[in-house]
Amino acid sequence: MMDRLARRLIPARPGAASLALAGTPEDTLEAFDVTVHFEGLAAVDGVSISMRNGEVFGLIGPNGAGKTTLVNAMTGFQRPTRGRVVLGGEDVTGLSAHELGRRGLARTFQAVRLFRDMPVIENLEAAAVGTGLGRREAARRASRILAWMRFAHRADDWADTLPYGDERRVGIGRALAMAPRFVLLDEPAAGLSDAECDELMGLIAEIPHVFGCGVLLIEHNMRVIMGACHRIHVIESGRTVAEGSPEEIQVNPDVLRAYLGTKSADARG
Amino acid sequence: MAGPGQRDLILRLPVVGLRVFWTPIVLSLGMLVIVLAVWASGDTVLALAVTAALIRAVMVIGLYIFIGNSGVLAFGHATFMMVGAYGVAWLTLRPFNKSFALQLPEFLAAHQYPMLPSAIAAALLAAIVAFVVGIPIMRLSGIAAAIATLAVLGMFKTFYSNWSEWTLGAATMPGIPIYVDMWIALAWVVVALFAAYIYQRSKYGLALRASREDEFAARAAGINIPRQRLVAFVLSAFFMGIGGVLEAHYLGTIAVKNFWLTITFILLAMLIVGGQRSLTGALVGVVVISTLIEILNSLEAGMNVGIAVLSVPIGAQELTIAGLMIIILVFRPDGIMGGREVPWPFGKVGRIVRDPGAVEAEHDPLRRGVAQRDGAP
Amino acid sequence: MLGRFAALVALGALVAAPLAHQQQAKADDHEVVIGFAIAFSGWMNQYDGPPYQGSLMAIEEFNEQGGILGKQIRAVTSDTKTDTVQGAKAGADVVAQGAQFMVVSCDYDMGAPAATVANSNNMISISSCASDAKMGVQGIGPYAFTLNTYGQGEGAGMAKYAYVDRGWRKAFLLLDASIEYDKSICHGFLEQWKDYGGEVIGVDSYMQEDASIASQITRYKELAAERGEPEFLYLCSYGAGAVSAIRQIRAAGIDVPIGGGDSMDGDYWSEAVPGLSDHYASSFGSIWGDDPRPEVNEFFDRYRAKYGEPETSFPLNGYSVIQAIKVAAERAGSLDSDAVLAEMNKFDKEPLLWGPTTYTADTHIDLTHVLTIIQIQDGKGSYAGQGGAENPPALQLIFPDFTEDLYEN
Amino acid sequence: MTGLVQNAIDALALGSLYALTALGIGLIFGVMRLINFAHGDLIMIGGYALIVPSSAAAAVAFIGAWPAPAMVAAIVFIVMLFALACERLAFRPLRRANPSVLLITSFALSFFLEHLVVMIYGGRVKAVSIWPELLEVLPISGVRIPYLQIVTIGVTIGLLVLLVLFLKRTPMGIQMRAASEDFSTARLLGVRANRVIAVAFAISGLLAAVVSLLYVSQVGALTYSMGIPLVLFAFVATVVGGMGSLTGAVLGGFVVGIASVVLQVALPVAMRPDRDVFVYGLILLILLMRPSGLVKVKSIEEKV
Repeated sequence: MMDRLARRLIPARPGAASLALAGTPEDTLEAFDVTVHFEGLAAVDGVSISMRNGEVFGLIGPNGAGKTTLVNAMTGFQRPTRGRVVLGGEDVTGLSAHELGRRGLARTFQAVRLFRDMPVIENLEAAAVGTGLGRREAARRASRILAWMRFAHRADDWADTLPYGDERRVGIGRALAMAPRFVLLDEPAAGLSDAECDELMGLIAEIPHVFGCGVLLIEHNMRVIMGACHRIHVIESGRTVAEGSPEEIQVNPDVLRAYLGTKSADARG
Repeated sequence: MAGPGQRDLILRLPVVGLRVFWTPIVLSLGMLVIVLAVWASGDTVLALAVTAALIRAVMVIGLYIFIGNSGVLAFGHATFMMVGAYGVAWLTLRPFNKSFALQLPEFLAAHQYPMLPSAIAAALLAAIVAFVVGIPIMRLSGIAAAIATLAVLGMFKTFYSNWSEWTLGAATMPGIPIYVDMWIALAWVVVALFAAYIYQRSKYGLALRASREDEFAARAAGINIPRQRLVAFVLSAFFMGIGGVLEAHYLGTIAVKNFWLTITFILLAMLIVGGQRSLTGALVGVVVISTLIEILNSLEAGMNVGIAVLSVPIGAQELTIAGLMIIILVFRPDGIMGGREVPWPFGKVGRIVRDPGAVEAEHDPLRRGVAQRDGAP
Repeated sequence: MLGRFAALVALGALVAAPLAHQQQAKADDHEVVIGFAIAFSGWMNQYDGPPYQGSLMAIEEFNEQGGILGKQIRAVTSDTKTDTVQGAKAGADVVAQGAQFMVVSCDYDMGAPAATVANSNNMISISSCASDAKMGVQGIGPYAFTLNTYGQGEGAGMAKYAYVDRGWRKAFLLLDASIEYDKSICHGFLEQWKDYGGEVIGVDSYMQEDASIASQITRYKELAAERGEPEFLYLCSYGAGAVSAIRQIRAAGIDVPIGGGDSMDGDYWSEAVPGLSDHYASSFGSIWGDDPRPEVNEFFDRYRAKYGEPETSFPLNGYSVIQAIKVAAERAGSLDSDAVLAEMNKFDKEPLLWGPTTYTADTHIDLTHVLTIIQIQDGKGSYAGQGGAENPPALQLIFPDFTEDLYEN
Repeated sequence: MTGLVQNAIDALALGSLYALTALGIGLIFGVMRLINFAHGDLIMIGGYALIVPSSAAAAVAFIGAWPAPAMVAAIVFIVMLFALACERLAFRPLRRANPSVLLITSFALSFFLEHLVVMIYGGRVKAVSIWPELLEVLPISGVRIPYLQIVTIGVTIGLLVLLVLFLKRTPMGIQMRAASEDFSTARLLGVRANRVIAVAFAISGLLAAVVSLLYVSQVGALTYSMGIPLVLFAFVATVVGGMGSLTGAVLGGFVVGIASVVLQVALPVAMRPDRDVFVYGLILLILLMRPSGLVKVKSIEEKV
């Protein structure tokens, strides 16, 4: 039933089989001992994570902990000084961003980075086209995703006219339009109201089922994290502090000290 | 989809087509109106001016294909005009003219080839040159890319002005058959408009425009930016080549120094004054600046407006044009069109339904379906 | 909104523009219309202006004498704005204004588009001083003429003056490789010089826009030390690039006589090189009242009275252009292009003001013309002598590719 | 050996001219992301200001005949005035426009200034001789070094030192550097944009005036387009050096100048007319190997 729905939402891509995109349950995304140095300083220091398809995996940590740098290193925007990134058993370390995108790794940005002078629908289409789809297929996929997000009525609006919350929604839609194997969401809830957060949480929770992918979620908002994630990985100052289920993380003393201690204001659940 | 739906679609097809190609259709018709008006007036001098403006339009559209879609400024496109112009001269000069000055290989020296195939061949040569130089340059971004294209122009200009056997060096190459009139120039403008528009709507154009808006997001979306730029660069060079070809067959003479900074600036100015991010802007820029130049030229020569002869001092044209360009940019920094195309004036008529299923889906209990499944473990 | 408005205005203007152009006059039977498609603005104006003044003097004078074939001469003009595309439009403009003959810019590159328009209208066009043989049958077409000798001839004439008249034997060539004219005069000089048996101790090149020719001067000094001081430096350049080179050469303490083409006519530029001496240039005649031809001196006296001190000898050619049309038309007894063309093709040492002029059916440039050599001593210009190509070359030899052999020394 | 020293001095002198021009362009780029193509025309105006405005062929020196200190002061003043007028009338209203619009505006301005000069002075070469004695040669055995080359190199070094002191030591200079780094933040910190930009234009006017005087005393001839080749190579130099870095602009200027001279000397004579093919080729090569120029500037690179 779920598979059928997924297939309906995400029409089979030409050549999808050969690229092995979207949907194998045993698919994994792993980072081994990833380290990123900026002018001698380690922004990320020996972090290893492993997540699989169908999972919502949380990555949290105080500001400047190295979360975004880790995501950059995993998505080809930053070459790791050391360590490996492995996607479905294939070593993809050092591949460029667009090559990783084509292999099924999608991401959003903290600053959203929409294609501002283009309509909403084309934002999604461009991402679909980027993974090799034809224009017609891309349009179909894009409008289905917008429909799923209940955003089809604004498909023809220019992206730079959207309110902030909607921008973030389109940003996620754009990443999903790539029919990714894993989607990395970088603080999707930043600046959203509580109501918007709840809606977002619902969407994120659905993603693995509807799109047959894994989700890596970076978030400050504990409510979103605890509500949506199956597992959570905590880093601070570039190093791993803890990993576990939301329940375990909530009571982990190291996390409380490292994270809640410094960012208690943000971290209220 | 059932039968009635398909019939509906077939009936709607012309309207949908009109809407999809509304921009190039309207722009082509606009140019046609101008050409018809001038043709009806029988003014041969104005017809020459309009022909020159239409040739410029082909060039600016060529420039737009790359700059408009990629957002990367390029200073080197005069290279491709030059390659196209000289290419077509080698093919279409009479062997008599070639024998005096050029030392071409036998297949060129002894023959004069037909005009249209020669034009396309010459433009393809420009496209090939663009492909070769584009492979390394398209990896660059921003101002570095712009300067790199300028360096290419500098190299080719210097090389062509010393390549006496093929180009007569820096001297003007005369005797090129003259056949380009308003109608031929118009035909190429229409071809360029449709080609540019189809490209910009294609998946390649879409991907490139995405990279113009945000390089990082585009890369994350799997878009290979250098490759997409190269596609636009080559297509752009093809039409710049056609522009050079048309100019050669319009003037009857070509010279290397005419493919240097002046023409580069004029074309860029037309594009940016019109609005570099839309095809409409590109064409509007050409029309506005060419019209201003013509009016001022007439004023310099003394324009009879019925009751009085208006005139301005000689040389005022250049000053006024420059001043007006600055003023337009001050008031419309995004160009006259501000990056928008010709708007579709008929509301929802002919609206392109991208996926009929999607509209239904929005009202579908789809999400409820998902939620239910979530609920069921 | 503004965008659409502006577009509409532009469209309206373009549609309305034909109305403004409707005042196209046709020549009536009592006049001869000569169209000047030349530069009235931009840098070319400085080269087109003086010949134009000469032409106006001729028109005035001939009209007083009854015009051509009893018809008054009327000048119509259109500005090329020193631009090639505008040049073609200017050509068409004077045609539309009823011109029967066309005078085009005093430069092959700048005049070619208008001359091409004239040629495709089967109308005779004459450039007052283009020195490229392509301004003729083999280039623009059978209706195009130029009232000058060819670049190589100019160089050869200077070689004759330097070798035969002055007895110099060692030469150095400095070429500004930015335009063909420069290459032509250097080539002509070199061929003639070698024919005489003169020695060339070196050839070097620079570009018009180079900020400095320091390294070329360094090389000159090295070669002079190696192969002996040259007695003559032939500088193939024009405009600012030439002036700047001469200044730098003299400043480097090189006092060798310097020669140049007709682009260095006049002495208005010598201010750039304080106390400049021993500079020689090709010219159409001396403007300082010491030309051996009294009619030239008399012409410049009249010119002086009308327009002030002449800058160059180019007004002579402007005058001669109108003279050529008059002579040929009156011989043909008609203003018909082909009839006049036939007569012009028969010009054999035709005594025009700038000098005897020869054309044939396939050479529309005077290959035998003897130019005047002028000199600048202590900043002041004066007549120095004469220099013409000894033997006019076969036509094909005017067009060869000569870049390579120029550097073989 | 003497030839080598000779060529080195030639290259340094030419490089100095490019470096000073590039510095003027780089300074403006730093504060407002404008590549000011009209900078070359400021240099040209400095030259034309030396002579009496007239379209007569023979130029009559006016300011050019004044004693050196008065002449330098007057030319610097006039060029600065033009630079400030350009800023006020054309660039200030466009400050928020994107760089390509600014660039086109500077083209338009350049076109305007050139045609203004053609209209007033005519298009013919104007001869003007200032400081001919500077072209005399320093009497060192074997080597032929004109005083002008020493002066050019000396003035360049002097101006560089002064500029560095200005940027590092004075409040205005510090504000300017802050503005180059990040204008919006600098504004929040109280930097007054109008003043900083105006001062930057004034300094670039000063640099243009100096280049103008050095250049004119070298070539002795004025044309309305004389600034174009200088600004073109300086423009290339700022990019090769690293956009936004003043050190880079200077370095780029020297690289381009030295490359020109070295190629002029090293190429076989028959290939010398093709010299610029190699100069541009070299520039292309540098850009391909170091897309952000020889000196990388952090603030220019965008962060994810």
